[in-house]
Amino acid sequence: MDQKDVRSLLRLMKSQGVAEFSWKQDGAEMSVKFGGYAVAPVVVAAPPVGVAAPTAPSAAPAPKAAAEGRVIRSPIVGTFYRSPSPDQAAYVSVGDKVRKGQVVCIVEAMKLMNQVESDVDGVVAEILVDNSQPVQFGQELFRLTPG
Amino acid sequence: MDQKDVRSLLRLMKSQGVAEFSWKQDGAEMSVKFGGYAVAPVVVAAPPVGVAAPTAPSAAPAPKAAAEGRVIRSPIVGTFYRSPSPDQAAYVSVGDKVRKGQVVCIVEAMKLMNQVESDVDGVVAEILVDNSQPVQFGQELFRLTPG
Amino acid sequence: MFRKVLIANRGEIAMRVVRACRELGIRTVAVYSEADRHALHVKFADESVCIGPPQARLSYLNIPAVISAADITRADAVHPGYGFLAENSTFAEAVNAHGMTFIGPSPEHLRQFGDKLSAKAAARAAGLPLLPGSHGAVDSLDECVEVARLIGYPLMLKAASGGGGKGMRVVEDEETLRKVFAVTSAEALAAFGSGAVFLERFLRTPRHIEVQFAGDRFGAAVHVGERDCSMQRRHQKIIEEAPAPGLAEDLRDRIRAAAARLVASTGYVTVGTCEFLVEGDEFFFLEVNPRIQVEHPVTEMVTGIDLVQLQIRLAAGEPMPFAQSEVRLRGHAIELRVNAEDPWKFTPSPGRITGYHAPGGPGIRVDSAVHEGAMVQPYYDSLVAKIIAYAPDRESAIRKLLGALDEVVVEGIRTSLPLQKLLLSDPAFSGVRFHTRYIDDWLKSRPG
Amino acid sequence: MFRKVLIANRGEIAMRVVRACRELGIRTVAVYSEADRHALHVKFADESVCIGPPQARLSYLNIPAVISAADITRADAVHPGYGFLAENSTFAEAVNAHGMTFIGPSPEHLRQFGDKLSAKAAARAAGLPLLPGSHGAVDSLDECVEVARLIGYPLMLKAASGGGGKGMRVVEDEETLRKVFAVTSAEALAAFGSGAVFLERFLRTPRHIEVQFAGDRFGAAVHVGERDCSMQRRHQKIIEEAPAPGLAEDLRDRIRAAAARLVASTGYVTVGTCEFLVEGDEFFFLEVNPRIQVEHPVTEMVTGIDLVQLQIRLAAGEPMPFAQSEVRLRGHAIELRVNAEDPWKFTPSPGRITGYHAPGGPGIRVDSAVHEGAMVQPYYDSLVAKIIAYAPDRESAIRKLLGALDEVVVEGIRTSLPLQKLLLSDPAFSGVRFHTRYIDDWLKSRPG
Repeated sequence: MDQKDVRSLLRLMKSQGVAEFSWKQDGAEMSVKFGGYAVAPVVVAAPPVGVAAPTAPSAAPAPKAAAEGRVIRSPIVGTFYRSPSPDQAAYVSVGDKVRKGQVVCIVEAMKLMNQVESDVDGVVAEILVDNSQPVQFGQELFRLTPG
Repeated sequence: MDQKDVRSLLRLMKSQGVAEFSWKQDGAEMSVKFGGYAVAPVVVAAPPVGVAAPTAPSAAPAPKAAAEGRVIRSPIVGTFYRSPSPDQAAYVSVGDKVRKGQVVCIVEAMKLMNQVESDVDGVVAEILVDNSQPVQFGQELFRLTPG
Repeated sequence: MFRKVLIANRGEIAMRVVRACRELGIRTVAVYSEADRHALHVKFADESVCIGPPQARLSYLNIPAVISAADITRADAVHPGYGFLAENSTFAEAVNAHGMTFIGPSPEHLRQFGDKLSAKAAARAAGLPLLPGSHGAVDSLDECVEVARLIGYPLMLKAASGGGGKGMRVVEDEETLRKVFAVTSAEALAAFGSGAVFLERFLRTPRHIEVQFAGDRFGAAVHVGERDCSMQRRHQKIIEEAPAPGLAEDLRDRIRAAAARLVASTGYVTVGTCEFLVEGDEFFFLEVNPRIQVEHPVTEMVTGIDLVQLQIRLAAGEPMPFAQSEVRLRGHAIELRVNAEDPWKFTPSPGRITGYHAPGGPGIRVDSAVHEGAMVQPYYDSLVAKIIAYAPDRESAIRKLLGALDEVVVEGIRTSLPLQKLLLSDPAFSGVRFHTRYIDDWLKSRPG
Repeated sequence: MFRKVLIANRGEIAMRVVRACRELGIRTVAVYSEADRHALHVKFADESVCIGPPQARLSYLNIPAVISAADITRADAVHPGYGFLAENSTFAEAVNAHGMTFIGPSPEHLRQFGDKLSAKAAARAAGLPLLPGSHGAVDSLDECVEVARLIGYPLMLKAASGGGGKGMRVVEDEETLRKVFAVTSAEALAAFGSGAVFLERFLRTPRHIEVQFAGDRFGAAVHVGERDCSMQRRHQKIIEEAPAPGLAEDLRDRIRAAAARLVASTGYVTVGTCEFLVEGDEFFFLEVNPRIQVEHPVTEMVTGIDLVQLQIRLAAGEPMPFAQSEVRLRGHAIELRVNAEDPWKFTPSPGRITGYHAPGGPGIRVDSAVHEGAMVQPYYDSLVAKIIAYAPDRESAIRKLLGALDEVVVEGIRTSLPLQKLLLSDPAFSGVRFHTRYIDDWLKSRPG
């Protein structure tokens, strides 16, 4: 890593609002802390890519989403239900194939049952919220693997 | 990384509001911590060590004192007088040789006339305070060149 | 008393409500948009719920999201702060419909005071003076002259269908009225399709004086003193103070009593403000703000009454904790709104605050939701902090505030402080020779 | 009134004096040691003079340097703050001899109250109760028993020549006294070369109550209410409040009146404090602090009186600006001293403050001289900031202070706050079941 790299990294970090950063490679290491006071870092350490180029890294990191699987998030605040009603089966379970547009759960808000549709195809790998638990806007509900 | 690089890096970090920075590579390392709010930075950039330097920095800067000449400072708060009394000649003037231990001026404090002695040999290059002006503790009074 | 209050707001007012609840032993729920994840009100509330993306329309103004957040956290009351949903009667109704208490007036009162005409009707019914006007369209010169004789001069002539100051004329006397009626009417016809005009008394140098009031469910109605908020830039208050300086005691008493009368006659519950225009020894009802206001701290400083706690207590059904005779003002308080904006061009200046230091010492209060490293979001209003100075008299309060301005540090963004510093040092401010158009005139007359 | 005041101090009290002068329209001169070049009091004073190297002995305690700084800046008065030269009669004399005013009592009063014996004599002359004791050495058992009957039990038996708590015994009754006299006397003889002992009434759980007072040059003498400073760790006050909680009104009145009587009888001018020990319904004179005190803000909060401004006015020869009957207390105030120290080991923790955020909101006052990036110097006392909470009642003030402690951020150094947070939440504190030895006992009883 030469000075230009450090410079562009710093600018990058700044633009990303990084609060602290530390880096180490082949005996080289770097650590940066921005701004002071209690700001939880907003970021998001992109995992280094497989090959791990000895001196000069280079290749852009693989998109995180692809590596970790796709995620379905709650589009609204409310209460999460896996099935249309207590006596009915769950919309989806772990291992089920899901297609884009398919209803995967309900989030109840203001007594209204809002159906949540998947925006991708995939296989349900994990259900991240228990039935009838509150969820926030943007909270992760399901993790899918590419199916 | 040479000294110029460090300098421009520091400027960059400052402009970006970096609070702390540390860096290490091939036995070289660097760490910086900025002080926030209104405080003159206390830094302390340790010059990179000789061997590692790929582009090779080199000579340490000459000691500032030697380059700028010696300075006689006021040992107390008070009023600066160049002569023992208004109708007498000044102790020293620009161009005069001064020996260690020689009285160069008076600083009056609490109605007491305190003689100030030079703690070095040299030639008076500049007189930094006008006659009968107030001076603070540690304020520069005379600049000498090695004579 | 409530067990848990959801705060449907952000910024300094959300922090203000957190602090009030903390002291009352009530738990708090913060709601926040994705942009405010690291905001102080989120950090200091007992719980928090993300309710939407950065745009206010999709988060802080999103009624279903706010109600759902209250639902899932089992809050039993909602504090709306100011702005956003604070005066939205639909929201207040939804809060009530979900079995929670809206910490503010009833939906009916929000509607009554949200509508200019019904607000004026209520004021008139309570015997409050309104700005004399034609109370409707006038379409002949003769009628115009007749109405004008009742109103008195100077008066304002404007297109009845117009808006935004278009087609407005200040008329000094009857002779001028006769001259300008035809052209004003013609302009109105051309611009709005109707030649009817409207007349209203014109105040040359009015002061904006507002009275803080409070009512309980048992009919108690009190005023808590008045504030002067005449120092406005383009109708935005930027310096506020209590009590209003240089007011004849008799006029002050009449204004305060008028506000209390309005509360009593409308049965308003919780806290609110009645705004007046004042000129000479006359005052005229302007509107009611049925919520806690940005400038409430100056009243708190001179009365020792915590208005947000009072608001919560009254909403919870408690009786007024003091009588009118127990409201005693002591000293003088001035508030500055620190806005994230260019002090001269007034363009917003969002961004990260890279350096921050709050002023301190006796009589200095700072209400803020920022800190070193905080992000001032571009999505919401530009109020960053409020600095309030309290001293035994107005002159000392001004000096104290000027001193505090020397101490304050806000780096990384521009703020309104340089403008406010000049205004505080302006002899017209210390001499109480200002009115609602003072700052705009002053800015126009500045070189450059 | 003075034109220019030199502030012979540093830290928060120097900032406090800067703020007071600013409001009075007086120019200020800061003095500083080389270590304090970037300190806030230097930044905010109108002028500043470096008076010496970091060691206090060579700078802030250096009388010629301070006087010279006042000379060259043509100051007409010197404010000594607290600590350093504040109670040094030689300094006060030097200030006066150079034609300037010392903002504090006369050198004579400094001497009178600086000496324990003459202070007690003045108190006795003014009719203030002193802790009963033998008032001298006693060397026979018979005399001892006789004196003890006058003093009453429990009492403290100690070597007359001793010091520092050595050879001290608490004696519960006459029987025990007879038993322990011989051994105490023998120990005293062995340790100090004299077997004489001294007897004094022993207070098991005394509270430290002090009365703020003020006097002017024309004989006015008033008290400004009392403070409770019983929450002490090794004789260091760490939590202070006003008014003193849980005091019988009759006792409170007697204590206040006693202090005012002492001011009147001694002709003391400017502000000061009279300290008492209180147990049950008795109180005993301890000493006079002839200066402004660290904990003065709690009195300011409940009375609305700016004590530093008052001190300056009285020093300038102005008459007392209010009568005793006009001193009215409202609400309750509590102050925490934020010390730069390990909260459990009490070792100093100087260093650079890497993160700092002051608490805010209504009723919160912060007196400090630090900021993010400031250096807490190892050369001076460890007081970094004072946080004061004011509320209508004590319970609300405690809650407010606890809330403020959640908000405060001091990073880079350790502070006393974790200890104070526990103490504020301690039922013995809220229930007013504490005394001057409470914290030390509590620390001993803590596990670990």
